Amino acid sequence: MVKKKEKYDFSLYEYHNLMNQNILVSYKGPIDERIMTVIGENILLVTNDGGDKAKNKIFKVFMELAQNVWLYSAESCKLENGKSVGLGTLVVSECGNSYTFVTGNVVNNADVVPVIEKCETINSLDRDSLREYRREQRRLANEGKPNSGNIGLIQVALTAESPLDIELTPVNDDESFLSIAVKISKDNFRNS
Amino acid sequence: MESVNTNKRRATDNVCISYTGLFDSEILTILAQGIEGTLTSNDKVTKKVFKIFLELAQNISQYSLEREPNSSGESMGVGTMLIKEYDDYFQFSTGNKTTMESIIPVIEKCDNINSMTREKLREYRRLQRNMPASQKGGGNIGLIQVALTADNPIEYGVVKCEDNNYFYIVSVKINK
Amino acid sequence: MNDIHIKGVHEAFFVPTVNFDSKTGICELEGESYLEETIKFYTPLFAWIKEYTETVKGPLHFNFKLSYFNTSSSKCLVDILDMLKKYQKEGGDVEVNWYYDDSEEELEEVEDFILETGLDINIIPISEEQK
Amino acid sequence: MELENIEIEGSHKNFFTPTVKFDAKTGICELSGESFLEDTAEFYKPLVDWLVEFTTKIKRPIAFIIKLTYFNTSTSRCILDLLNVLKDYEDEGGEVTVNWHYDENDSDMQEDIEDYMIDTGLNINIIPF
Repeated sequence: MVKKKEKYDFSLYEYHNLMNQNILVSYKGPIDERIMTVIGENILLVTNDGGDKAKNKIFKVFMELAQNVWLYSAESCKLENGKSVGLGTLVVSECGNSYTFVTGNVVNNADVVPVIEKCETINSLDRDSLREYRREQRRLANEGKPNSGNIGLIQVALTAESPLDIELTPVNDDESFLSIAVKISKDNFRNS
Repeated sequence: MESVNTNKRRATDNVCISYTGLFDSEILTILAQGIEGTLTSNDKVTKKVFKIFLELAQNISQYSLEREPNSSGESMGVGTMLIKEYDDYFQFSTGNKTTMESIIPVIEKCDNINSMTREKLREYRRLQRNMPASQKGGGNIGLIQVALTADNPIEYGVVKCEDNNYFYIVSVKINK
Repeated sequence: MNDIHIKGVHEAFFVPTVNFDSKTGICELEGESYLEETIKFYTPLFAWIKEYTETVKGPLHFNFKLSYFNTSSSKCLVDILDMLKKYQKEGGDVEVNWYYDDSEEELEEVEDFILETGLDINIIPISEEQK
Repeated sequence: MELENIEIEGSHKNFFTPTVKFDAKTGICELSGESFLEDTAEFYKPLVDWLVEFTTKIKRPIAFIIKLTYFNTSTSRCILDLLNVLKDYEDEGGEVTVNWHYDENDSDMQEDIEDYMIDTGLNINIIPF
């Protein structure tokens, strides 16, 4: 057992900055409905500064973002029950008067272009036109029109009442790591 | 499936699974399930990581200074757990807040553990196991078990936090 | 004297399967042991062994088939083995079989139990088909 | 052929199944609880079919009561389908009332309901609780 003590391979600084970003909950790994429910509950346990309104928004934003990773991540694994589920990252941190949600997962570059465009459209619209955009996309989806549908991101922007912050980092020639961040205020909402 | 994920993981940050937050029994189940799901190696190594995870994660929920009530109101430890995959080993690390007084005996135990041959370490485990838990240092054989299971030294680090408590990190390599 | 029958469970915690039979003296501990309150789970098992060795005084055949136990469970296992050794010293007919998953580390665990308790334990590797 | 009632007991485990009570005799239909399902379309298809059968064959007045505290976006699309069936029935002279009870802490829900009214043209009574 007496082995020469290697330099610590893991970096303390990684932990150090992890600690200082006042992270409440962070998770990387497989995401399915069970994991979503448990992580969701944990998030609600530690986001107590905002009132019920904030908690309700946090839960809704979490459910949509986590579902996106579960269903659309290009990195996946097989769980014990044989189901193949997406792998992704989720970080909830607290800064000042708001909570920040970041989710991230590997995506195929081919699929990511429509998502980026959708986010840019979402960020360009005021609330009423965003609601109209949701109605239109929902109707198109119900009529089975192509590449309509994913109204999750629209819902996230409406619920959070703040723009979607997108970041794309290339992983290899045909894949990148897509991260979506959104802020939820602890108390000042449209009609609070 | 195995190689696809592994190189993707290397490209991102080598992390197979990581969690920061409240360590209650439900989270432990999820992380355990995640370990079995994402560790793309043979059963023997996965079982080692699993055993180490159960020991270290339970340490966090019991001993972390930072605590939060879980859904049924019991106070649970808050901490961090990280499993990184490299070509020939997994790196398993945990971190949680602590005070200097409570961490000194643990650091001494780690140094003690790292200085022993495997035979000596087994003897140390037998000795500690038969000491009543109340006796100082007696009882907690979790770290000894981790060293034996990993068959590698226990690396540790202590980082001062703003609130002049400390953040204590334990990390161990598990060869593939 | 009553028997103990506990059905094993593998959820948030792992409860081992326990079958202690006071008529035949055959006792089995199987599965995985990782419990919320370890001592609370094992106390009735200690009490059963104590009652059996003090009143029934029949033979005791213990079969361990545990694929995983955490460190707090390992302490209780040592307590059980100590009780069996004590009964053996008092003339009790004791036989202990430990089935293990032929991993080097698990073999070491059982060898350490033998060193710690002085009890003779038959170490039986579980071959593939028996699993 | 008598239209069977639909009775589904809600549950909140890993998925959330809403409580559903559709009564063919009284024409009172209730959808309450939370909706986050493994296969949303599969769950809601029989509900939509029931509504179509009720409004084309039974043709009695119908009161549709919604008390959902949470529904994900895939559910939101199925709710649109249900409301569209009710609107078609109303356009053909059917007597339709829709009451949507919502938690006033959920400030977005009122907007969702207004959007459904715009989408379908149905009049929905918005009732905070």
